[in-house]
Amino acid sequence: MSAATIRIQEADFDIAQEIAALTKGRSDVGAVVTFSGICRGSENGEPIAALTLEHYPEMAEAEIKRHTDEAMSRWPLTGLTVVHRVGRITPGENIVLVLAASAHRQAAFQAAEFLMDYLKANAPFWKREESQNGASWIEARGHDDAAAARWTKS
Amino acid sequence: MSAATIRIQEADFDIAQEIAALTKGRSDVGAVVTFSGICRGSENGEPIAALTLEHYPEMAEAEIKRHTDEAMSRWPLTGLTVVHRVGRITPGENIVLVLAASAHRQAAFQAAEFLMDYLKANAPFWKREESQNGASWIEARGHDDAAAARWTKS
Amino acid sequence: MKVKYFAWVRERIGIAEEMVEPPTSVRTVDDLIGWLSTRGETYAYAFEKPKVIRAAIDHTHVKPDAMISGAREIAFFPPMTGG
Amino acid sequence: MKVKYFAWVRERIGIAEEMVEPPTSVRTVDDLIGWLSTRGETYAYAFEKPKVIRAAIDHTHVKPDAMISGAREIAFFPPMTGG
Repeated sequence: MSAATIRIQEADFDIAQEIAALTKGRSDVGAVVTFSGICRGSENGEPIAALTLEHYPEMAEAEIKRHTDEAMSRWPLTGLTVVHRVGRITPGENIVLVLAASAHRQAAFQAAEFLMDYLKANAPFWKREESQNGASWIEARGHDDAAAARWTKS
Repeated sequence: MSAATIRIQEADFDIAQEIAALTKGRSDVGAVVTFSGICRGSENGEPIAALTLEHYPEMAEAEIKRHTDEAMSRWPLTGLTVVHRVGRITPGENIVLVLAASAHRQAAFQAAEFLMDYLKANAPFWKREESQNGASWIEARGHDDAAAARWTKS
Repeated sequence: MKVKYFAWVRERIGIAEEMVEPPTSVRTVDDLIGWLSTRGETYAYAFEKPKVIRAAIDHTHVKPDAMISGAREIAFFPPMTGG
Repeated sequence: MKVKYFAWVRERIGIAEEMVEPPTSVRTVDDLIGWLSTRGETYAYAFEKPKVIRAAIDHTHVKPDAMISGAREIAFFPPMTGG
Protein backbone atom coordinates (compact mmCIF):
# COMPACT_ATOMS: atom_id res chain seq x y z
CA MET A 1 0.00 0.00 0.00
CA SER A 2 1.00 3.62 -0.30
CA ALA A 3 1.59 5.69 2.82
CA ALA A 4 -1.05 6.02 5.48
CA THR A 5 -3.16 9.16 5.63
CA ILE A 6 -2.59 11.16 8.83
CA ARG A 7 -4.45 14.35 9.59
CA ILE A 8 -4.52 16.49 12.73
CA GLN A 9 -7.26 19.07 12.39
CA GLU A 10 -9.84 21.19 14.18
CA ALA A 11 -12.61 20.26 11.74
CA ASP A 12 -14.84 17.22 12.15
CA PHE A 13 -14.37 14.20 9.88
CA ASP A 14 -16.77 12.22 7.69
CA ILE A 15 -16.40 8.47 8.20
CA ALA A 16 -18.24 7.52 4.99
CA GLN A 17 -15.92 9.76 2.98
CA GLU A 18 -12.82 8.30 4.65
CA ILE A 19 -14.02 4.74 3.95
CA ALA A 20 -14.69 5.65 0.31
CA ALA A 21 -11.15 7.04 -0.01
CA LEU A 22 -9.75 3.59 0.88
CA THR A 23 -12.19 1.41 -1.04
CA LYS A 24 -13.55 3.24 -4.09
CA GLY A 25 -12.65 1.69 -7.42
CA ARG A 26 -10.67 -1.21 -5.99
CA SER A 27 -11.55 -4.85 -5.44
CA ASP A 28 -8.77 -6.08 -3.16
CA VAL A 29 -10.35 -4.78 0.07
CA GLY A 30 -12.39 -7.36 1.96
CA ALA A 31 -12.54 -5.78 5.41
CA VAL A 32 -12.72 -2.24 6.76
CA VAL A 33 -12.61 -1.52 10.49
CA THR A 34 -13.31 1.97 11.78
CA PHE A 35 -12.90 3.25 15.30
CA SER A 36 -14.40 6.59 16.25
CA GLY A 37 -13.72 8.11 19.63
CA ILE A 38 -16.46 10.46 20.77
CA CYS A 39 -16.54 13.06 23.54
CA ARG A 40 -18.74 11.77 26.37
CA GLY A 41 -20.89 14.02 28.52
CA SER A 42 -19.27 12.99 31.79
CA GLU A 43 -15.87 12.00 33.10
CA ASN A 44 -15.69 9.87 36.26
CA GLY A 45 -19.37 10.56 36.91
CA GLU A 46 -19.02 14.36 36.70
CA PRO A 47 -20.82 16.14 33.85
CA ILE A 48 -18.50 18.02 31.52
CA ALA A 49 -19.26 20.95 29.22
CA ALA A 50 -16.42 20.41 26.76
CA LEU A 51 -12.93 19.04 26.20
CA THR A 52 -10.06 21.07 24.82
CA LEU A 53 -7.36 19.06 23.07
CA GLU A 54 -3.83 20.44 23.05
CA HIS A 55 -1.06 18.76 21.06
CA TYR A 56 2.61 18.99 20.09
CA PRO A 57 2.21 19.37 16.32
CA GLU A 58 5.63 18.36 14.94
CA MET A 59 5.99 15.44 17.32
CA ALA A 60 2.41 14.24 16.88
CA GLU A 61 2.78 13.97 13.10
CA ALA A 62 6.14 12.20 13.37
CA GLU A 63 5.04 9.84 16.14
CA ILE A 64 1.77 8.84 14.48
CA LYS A 65 3.63 8.21 11.23
CA ARG A 66 6.11 5.97 13.03
CA HIS A 67 3.18 3.94 14.31
CA THR A 68 1.27 3.77 11.01
CA ASP A 69 4.53 2.60 9.41
CA GLU A 70 4.84 -0.07 12.07
CA ALA A 71 1.21 -1.17 11.55
CA MET A 72 1.79 -1.44 7.80
CA SER A 73 4.86 -3.60 8.34
CA ARG A 74 3.11 -5.87 10.87
CA TRP A 75 -0.16 -6.48 9.04
CA PRO A 76 -1.06 -6.84 5.34
CA LEU A 77 -3.10 -3.64 5.05
CA THR A 78 -4.52 -2.09 1.89
CA GLY A 79 -5.10 1.28 3.56
CA LEU A 80 -4.78 3.10 6.87
CA THR A 81 -6.13 6.47 8.00
CA VAL A 82 -5.76 8.37 11.27
CA VAL A 83 -7.60 11.63 11.90
CA HIS A 84 -7.17 13.31 15.29
CA ARG A 85 -9.05 16.48 16.14
CA VAL A 86 -7.64 19.26 18.34
CA GLY A 87 -9.23 22.33 19.89
CA ARG A 88 -12.56 22.55 21.73
CA ILE A 89 -14.90 19.58 21.40
CA THR A 90 -18.33 19.26 23.05
CA PRO A 91 -20.10 16.07 24.21
CA GLY A 92 -21.36 13.96 21.31
CA GLU A 93 -18.71 15.28 18.93
CA ASN A 94 -16.01 13.14 17.32
CA ILE A 95 -12.46 13.23 18.68
CA VAL A 96 -10.50 10.64 16.74
CA LEU A 97 -10.87 8.24 13.82
CA VAL A 98 -8.78 5.22 12.94
CA LEU A 99 -9.60 3.29 9.79
CA ALA A 100 -7.84 0.10 8.69
CA ALA A 101 -8.54 -1.77 5.45
CA SER A 102 -7.28 -5.21 4.45
CA ALA A 103 -8.17 -8.29 2.42
CA HIS A 104 -9.13 -10.11 5.63
CA ARG A 105 -10.69 -9.04 8.89
CA GLN A 106 -8.05 -10.03 11.45
CA ALA A 107 -5.41 -7.65 10.05
CA ALA A 108 -7.90 -4.76 9.96
CA PHE A 109 -9.08 -5.33 13.55
CA GLN A 110 -5.55 -5.75 14.91
CA ALA A 111 -4.13 -2.68 13.18
CA ALA A 112 -7.03 -0.47 14.35
CA GLU A 113 -6.67 -1.67 17.96
CA PHE A 114 -2.90 -1.25 17.88
CA LEU A 115 -3.17 2.34 16.67
CA MET A 116 -5.88 3.26 19.18
CA ASP A 117 -3.88 1.79 22.06
CA TYR A 118 -0.88 3.78 20.88
CA LEU A 119 -2.82 7.04 20.49
CA LYS A 120 -4.35 6.73 23.97
CA ALA A 121 -1.09 6.16 25.80
CA ASN A 122 1.75 7.65 23.75
CA ALA A 123 0.65 10.23 21.19
CA PRO A 124 1.42 13.80 22.36
CA PHE A 125 -2.12 15.04 22.92
CA TRP A 126 -3.59 16.29 26.20
CA LYS A 127 -7.24 16.71 27.15
CA ARG A 128 -8.48 19.46 29.42
CA GLU A 129 -12.09 19.22 30.59
CA GLU A 130 -14.45 22.08 31.39
CA SER A 131 -16.98 21.36 34.11
CA GLN A 132 -18.97 23.28 36.73
CA ASN A 133 -15.82 23.34 38.86
CA GLY A 134 -13.74 25.03 36.18
CA ALA A 135 -11.14 23.51 33.89
CA SER A 136 -8.79 20.66 34.74
CA TRP A 137 -6.43 18.35 32.87
CA ILE A 138 -7.61 14.77 32.49
CA GLU A 139 -5.27 12.27 34.13
CA ALA A 140 -3.75 9.42 32.19
CA ARG A 141 -5.09 5.98 33.00
CA GLY A 142 -2.73 3.17 33.93
CA HIS A 143 -4.66 0.60 31.94
CA ASP A 144 -4.05 2.58 28.75
CA ASP A 145 -0.32 2.10 29.28
CA ALA A 146 -0.94 -1.60 29.82
CA ALA A 147 -3.03 -1.82 26.64
CA ALA A 148 -0.27 -0.14 24.64
CA ALA A 149 2.42 -2.38 26.16
CA ARG A 150 0.79 -5.60 24.92
CA TRP A 151 1.90 -4.77 21.34
CA THR A 152 5.59 -4.54 22.24
CA LYS A 153 7.57 -7.28 20.56
CA SER A 154 9.72 -9.16 23.03
CA MET B 1 -29.20 -0.79 26.30
CA SER B 2 -32.29 -1.77 24.36
CA ALA B 3 -32.19 -4.73 22.00
CA ALA B 4 -29.65 -4.92 19.21
CA THR B 5 -30.72 -4.05 15.67
CA ILE B 6 -30.53 -7.02 13.30
CA ARG B 7 -31.39 -6.78 9.63
CA ILE B 8 -31.00 -9.29 6.82
CA GLN B 9 -31.66 -7.55 3.52
CA GLU B 10 -30.83 -7.42 -0.18
CA ALA B 11 -30.30 -3.65 -0.12
CA ASP B 12 -26.98 -2.02 0.64
CA PHE B 13 -26.44 -0.27 3.98
CA ASP B 14 -25.22 3.22 4.89
CA ILE B 15 -22.58 3.14 7.63
CA ALA B 16 -22.90 6.83 8.52
CA GLN B 17 -26.64 6.40 9.01
CA GLU B 18 -26.15 3.31 11.17
CA ILE B 19 -23.59 5.13 13.35
CA ALA B 20 -25.95 8.08 13.72
CA ALA B 21 -28.73 5.74 14.86
CA LEU B 22 -26.56 4.62 17.81
CA THR B 23 -25.05 7.98 18.74
CA LYS B 24 -27.38 10.83 17.83
CA GLY B 25 -28.66 12.86 20.76
CA ARG B 26 -26.79 10.90 23.42
CA SER B 27 -23.62 11.62 25.36
CA ASP B 28 -22.80 8.24 26.93
CA VAL B 29 -21.10 6.79 23.84
CA GLY B 30 -17.31 7.18 23.81
CA ALA B 31 -16.35 4.54 21.23
CA VAL B 32 -17.88 3.19 18.04
CA VAL B 33 -16.31 0.32 16.13
CA THR B 34 -17.59 -0.64 12.70
CA PHE B 35 -16.65 -3.65 10.64
CA SER B 36 -17.66 -3.79 7.00
CA GLY B 37 -17.10 -6.90 4.97
CA ILE B 38 -16.75 -6.20 1.26
CA CYS B 39 -16.89 -8.53 -1.76
CA ARG B 40 -13.38 -8.91 -3.18
CA GLY B 41 -12.66 -9.35 -6.89
CA SER B 42 -10.88 -12.66 -6.48
CA GLU B 43 -11.06 -15.76 -4.36
CA ASN B 44 -7.90 -17.86 -3.92
CA GLY B 45 -6.27 -15.96 -6.77
CA GLU B 46 -9.12 -16.58 -9.25
CA PRO B 47 -11.11 -13.56 -10.44
CA ILE B 48 -14.80 -13.71 -9.59
CA ALA B 49 -17.72 -11.91 -11.23
CA ALA B 50 -20.09 -11.97 -8.25
CA LEU B 51 -21.13 -13.74 -5.08
CA THR B 52 -24.61 -14.95 -4.36
CA LEU B 53 -25.53 -15.24 -0.70
CA GLU B 54 -28.12 -17.79 0.32
CA HIS B 55 -29.43 -17.99 3.88
CA TYR B 56 -31.85 -19.81 6.17
CA PRO B 57 -34.05 -16.86 7.15
CA GLU B 58 -35.77 -18.01 10.36
CA MET B 59 -32.62 -19.58 11.75
CA ALA B 60 -30.36 -16.67 10.76
CA GLU B 61 -32.51 -14.15 12.64
CA ALA B 62 -32.74 -16.36 15.73
CA GLU B 63 -29.06 -17.29 15.74
CA ILE B 64 -27.78 -13.74 15.25
CA LYS B 65 -30.09 -12.55 18.03
CA ARG B 66 -28.71 -15.23 20.36
CA HIS B 67 -25.22 -13.88 19.67
CA THR B 68 -26.10 -10.19 19.98
CA ASP B 69 -27.75 -11.07 23.32
CA GLU B 70 -24.56 -12.82 24.38
CA ALA B 71 -22.42 -9.84 23.32
CA MET B 72 -24.65 -7.48 25.31
CA SER B 73 -24.31 -9.62 28.40
CA ARG B 74 -20.54 -9.97 28.06
CA TRP B 75 -19.61 -6.33 27.36
CA PRO B 76 -21.06 -3.00 28.56
CA LEU B 77 -22.42 -1.86 25.20
CA THR B 78 -24.60 1.15 24.50
CA GLY B 79 -25.65 -0.14 21.09
CA LEU B 80 -25.15 -3.01 18.66
CA THR B 81 -26.14 -3.38 15.01
CA VAL B 82 -25.76 -6.26 12.57
CA VAL B 83 -26.74 -5.94 8.91
CA HIS B 84 -26.15 -8.93 6.61
CA ARG B 85 -26.92 -8.71 2.92
CA VAL B 86 -28.21 -11.63 0.84
CA GLY B 87 -28.66 -12.13 -2.90
CA ARG B 88 -26.20 -11.26 -5.66
CA ILE B 89 -23.29 -9.01 -4.71
CA THR B 90 -20.53 -7.85 -7.08
CA PRO B 91 -16.88 -7.02 -6.22
CA GLY B 92 -16.51 -3.79 -4.27
CA GLU B 93 -20.02 -4.05 -2.80
CA ASN B 94 -20.73 -4.39 0.91
CA ILE B 95 -21.70 -7.79 2.34
CA VAL B 96 -21.96 -7.35 6.09
CA LEU B 97 -21.82 -4.63 8.74
CA VAL B 98 -21.26 -5.01 12.48
CA LEU B 99 -21.35 -1.88 14.62
CA ALA B 100 -20.66 -1.83 18.37
CA ALA B 101 -20.91 1.25 20.59
CA SER B 102 -19.75 1.60 24.19
CA ALA B 103 -18.41 4.09 26.71
CA HIS B 104 -14.90 2.69 26.20
CA ARG B 105 -13.01 1.24 23.28
CA GLN B 106 -12.15 -2.26 24.50
CA ALA B 107 -15.79 -3.36 24.81
CA ALA B 108 -16.63 -2.03 21.36
CA PHE B 109 -13.65 -3.74 19.70
CA GLN B 110 -14.24 -7.05 21.47
CA ALA B 111 -17.96 -7.19 20.73
CA ALA B 112 -17.43 -6.39 17.03
CA GLU B 113 -14.74 -9.07 16.69
CA PHE B 114 -16.84 -11.63 18.57
CA LEU B 115 -19.83 -11.07 16.28
CA MET B 116 -17.75 -11.20 13.10
CA ASP B 117 -16.05 -14.43 14.18
CA TYR B 118 -19.48 -15.87 14.90
CA LEU B 119 -21.00 -14.73 11.60
CA LYS B 120 -18.09 -16.19 9.60
CA ALA B 121 -18.20 -19.64 11.16
CA ASN B 122 -21.69 -20.27 12.46
CA ALA B 123 -24.38 -18.04 10.98
CA PRO B 124 -26.49 -19.90 8.39
CA PHE B 125 -25.35 -18.09 5.25
CA TRP B 126 -23.64 -19.65 2.24
CA LYS B 127 -21.69 -17.94 -0.52
CA ARG B 128 -21.65 -19.12 -4.11
CA GLU B 129 -19.13 -17.53 -6.45
CA GLU B 130 -19.50 -16.89 -10.15
CA SER B 131 -16.28 -17.06 -12.16
CA GLN B 132 -15.15 -17.89 -15.69
CA ASN B 133 -15.46 -21.58 -14.77
CA GLY B 134 -19.11 -21.27 -13.79
CA ALA B 135 -20.61 -21.16 -10.31
CA SER B 136 -19.31 -22.96 -7.24
CA TRP B 137 -19.91 -22.86 -3.50
CA ILE B 138 -17.15 -21.29 -1.42
CA GLU B 139 -15.65 -23.74 1.06
CA ALA B 140 -15.54 -22.96 4.77
CA ARG B 141 -12.11 -22.14 6.18
CA GLY B 142 -10.81 -24.01 9.18
CA HIS B 143 -9.31 -20.90 10.73
CA ASP B 144 -12.74 -19.27 10.88
CA ASP B 145 -13.86 -22.13 13.15
CA ALA B 146 -10.76 -21.58 15.28
CA ALA B 147 -11.44 -17.83 15.47
CA ALA B 148 -15.01 -18.47 16.61
CA ALA B 149 -13.92 -21.07 19.17
CA ARG B 150 -11.67 -18.62 21.05
CA TRP B 151 -14.77 -16.89 22.48
CA THR B 152 -16.15 -20.06 24.06
CA LYS B 153 -16.16 -19.80 27.84
CA SER B 154 -14.45 -22.76 29.44
CA MET C 1 -41.69 -33.39 9.98
CA LYS C 2 -40.43 -30.73 7.62
CA VAL C 3 -36.94 -31.12 6.20
CA LYS C 4 -35.06 -28.20 4.59
CA TYR C 5 -31.93 -28.20 2.47
CA PHE C 6 -29.53 -25.33 1.77
CA ALA C 7 -26.66 -24.46 -0.58
CA TRP C 8 -25.13 -27.47 -2.37
CA VAL C 9 -27.20 -29.94 -0.33
CA ARG C 10 -30.30 -28.26 -1.78
CA GLU C 11 -28.80 -28.18 -5.29
CA ARG C 12 -27.85 -31.87 -5.24
CA ILE C 13 -31.24 -33.04 -3.94
CA GLY C 14 -33.04 -30.64 -6.26
CA ILE C 15 -35.63 -29.40 -3.77
CA ALA C 16 -35.51 -26.84 -0.96
CA GLU C 17 -37.88 -28.54 1.45
CA GLU C 18 -40.25 -31.45 1.88
CA MET C 19 -42.36 -33.27 4.47
CA VAL C 20 -41.02 -36.69 5.50
CA GLU C 21 -42.24 -39.47 7.80
CA PRO C 22 -39.27 -41.65 8.68
CA PRO C 23 -39.90 -44.98 10.47
CA THR C 24 -39.62 -44.99 14.27
CA SER C 25 -36.23 -46.72 14.04
CA VAL C 26 -34.83 -43.37 12.78
CA ARG C 27 -34.03 -41.68 16.09
CA THR C 28 -31.04 -39.36 15.59
CA VAL C 29 -29.92 -36.79 13.01
CA ASP C 30 -27.38 -39.34 11.82
CA ASP C 31 -30.10 -41.96 11.42
CA LEU C 32 -32.14 -39.47 9.41
CA ILE C 33 -29.21 -38.76 7.08
CA GLY C 34 -28.81 -42.50 6.56
CA TRP C 35 -32.51 -42.95 5.84
CA LEU C 36 -32.70 -39.94 3.49
CA SER C 37 -29.66 -41.30 1.60
CA THR C 38 -31.69 -44.37 0.61
CA ARG C 39 -34.40 -42.29 -1.06
CA GLY C 40 -32.62 -41.98 -4.39
CA GLU C 41 -29.45 -41.03 -6.23
CA THR C 42 -29.78 -37.31 -5.63
CA TYR C 43 -30.03 -37.89 -1.87
CA ALA C 44 -27.14 -40.37 -1.89
CA TYR C 45 -25.03 -37.74 -3.72
CA ALA C 46 -25.99 -34.92 -1.31
CA PHE C 47 -25.16 -37.03 1.75
CA GLU C 48 -22.17 -38.94 0.33
CA LYS C 49 -19.88 -37.40 2.97
CA PRO C 50 -22.12 -37.28 6.04
CA LYS C 51 -19.35 -35.83 8.25
CA VAL C 52 -19.36 -32.62 6.20
CA ILE C 53 -23.10 -32.09 6.64
CA ARG C 54 -24.31 -29.71 9.37
CA ALA C 55 -27.80 -29.94 10.84
CA ALA C 56 -30.21 -27.75 12.76
CA ILE C 57 -33.37 -28.73 14.62
CA ASP C 58 -35.97 -26.00 14.94
CA HIS C 59 -33.37 -23.31 14.05
CA THR C 60 -30.67 -24.46 16.47
CA HIS C 61 -27.39 -26.13 15.51
CA VAL C 62 -27.27 -29.78 16.63
CA LYS C 63 -24.74 -32.61 16.57
CA PRO C 64 -25.25 -35.83 14.55
CA ASP C 65 -26.31 -37.77 17.67
CA ALA C 66 -29.14 -35.31 18.51
CA MET C 67 -32.55 -36.98 18.90
CA ILE C 68 -35.11 -35.92 16.31
CA SER C 69 -38.29 -36.83 18.19
CA GLY C 70 -40.55 -33.81 18.57
CA ALA C 71 -38.70 -31.82 15.90
CA ARG C 72 -40.89 -29.69 13.66
CA GLU C 73 -38.18 -28.62 11.21
CA ILE C 74 -34.81 -30.22 10.51
CA ALA C 75 -32.35 -28.53 8.15
CA PHE C 76 -29.26 -29.91 6.41
CA PHE C 77 -26.52 -27.75 4.94
CA PRO C 78 -22.77 -27.47 4.30
CA PRO C 79 -20.42 -25.62 6.68
CA MET C 80 -21.43 -21.97 6.77
CA THR C 81 -19.61 -19.23 4.86
CA GLY C 82 -21.35 -16.01 5.90
CA GLY C 83 -19.90 -12.76 7.13
CA MET D 1 18.55 24.78 22.89
CA LYS D 2 14.81 25.29 22.59
CA VAL D 3 12.62 23.99 25.42
CA LYS D 4 8.86 23.49 24.99
CA TYR D 5 6.19 22.90 27.61
CA PHE D 6 2.74 21.40 27.14
CA ALA D 7 -0.54 21.02 29.05
CA TRP D 8 -0.25 21.73 32.80
CA VAL D 9 3.54 21.98 32.63
CA ARG D 10 3.04 24.89 30.22
CA GLU D 11 0.28 26.40 32.37
CA ARG D 12 2.34 26.24 35.55
CA ILE D 13 5.46 27.74 33.99
CA GLY D 14 3.38 30.31 32.13
CA ILE D 15 5.17 30.10 28.78
CA ALA D 16 4.99 27.62 25.89
CA GLU D 17 8.64 27.71 24.85
CA GLU D 18 11.95 29.41 25.46
CA MET D 19 15.64 29.23 24.57
CA VAL D 20 17.89 28.07 27.42
CA GLU D 21 21.64 27.63 27.86
CA PRO D 22 22.21 25.29 30.79
CA PRO D 23 25.76 24.88 32.15
CA THR D 24 27.81 21.97 30.84
CA SER D 25 27.25 20.06 34.09
CA VAL D 26 23.62 19.56 32.95
CA ARG D 27 24.01 16.39 30.89
CA THR D 28 20.75 14.40 31.09
CA VAL D 29 17.03 15.14 30.85
CA ASP D 30 16.87 14.62 34.60
CA ASP D 31 19.69 17.15 35.13
CA LEU D 32 17.82 19.63 32.94
CA ILE D 33 14.63 19.22 35.00
CA GLY D 34 16.68 19.87 38.13
CA TRP D 35 18.29 22.96 36.64
CA LEU D 36 15.02 24.35 35.28
CA SER D 37 13.42 23.85 38.72
CA THR D 38 15.86 26.38 40.18
CA ARG D 39 14.79 29.12 37.78
CA GLY D 40 11.83 30.27 39.87
CA GLU D 41 8.67 29.34 41.69
CA THR D 42 6.66 28.60 38.55
CA TYR D 43 9.33 26.14 37.40
CA ALA D 44 9.61 24.54 40.82
CA TYR D 45 5.82 24.05 40.83
CA ALA D 46 5.75 22.57 37.30
CA PHE D 47 8.52 20.09 38.11
CA GLU D 48 7.59 19.37 41.75
CA LYS D 49 6.98 15.69 40.91
CA PRO D 50 9.71 14.96 38.37
CA LYS D 51 8.70 11.29 38.03
CA VAL D 52 5.38 12.34 36.49
CA ILE D 53 7.03 14.46 33.80
CA ARG D 54 7.56 12.98 30.33
CA ALA D 55 10.19 14.30 27.94
CA ALA D 56 10.94 14.23 24.22
CA ILE D 57 14.15 15.17 22.43
CA ASP D 58 13.72 16.30 18.84
CA HIS D 59 10.17 14.82 18.72
CA THR D 60 11.05 11.40 20.13
CA HIS D 61 10.09 10.11 23.59
CA VAL D 62 13.13 9.74 25.87
CA LYS D 63 13.82 8.47 29.38
CA PRO D 64 15.07 10.72 32.23
CA ASP D 65 18.64 9.44 31.80
CA ALA D 66 18.81 10.41 28.10
CA MET D 67 21.75 12.68 27.22
CA ILE D 68 20.77 16.13 26.01
CA SER D 69 23.95 17.05 24.14
CA GLY D 70 23.19 17.87 20.52
CA ALA D 71 19.46 18.28 21.14
CA ARG D 72 17.79 21.09 19.24
CA GLU D 73 14.40 20.88 20.94
CA ILE D 74 13.49 19.33 24.29
CA ALA D 75 9.84 19.13 25.37
CA PHE D 76 8.34 18.48 28.81
CA PHE D 77 4.75 17.41 29.36
CA PRO D 78 2.43 15.29 31.54
CA PRO D 79 1.45 11.72 30.60
CA MET D 80 -0.49 11.83 27.35
CA THR D 81 -4.28 11.58 27.15
CA GLY D 82 -5.05 11.57 23.43
CA GLY D 83 -7.24 9.22 21.43
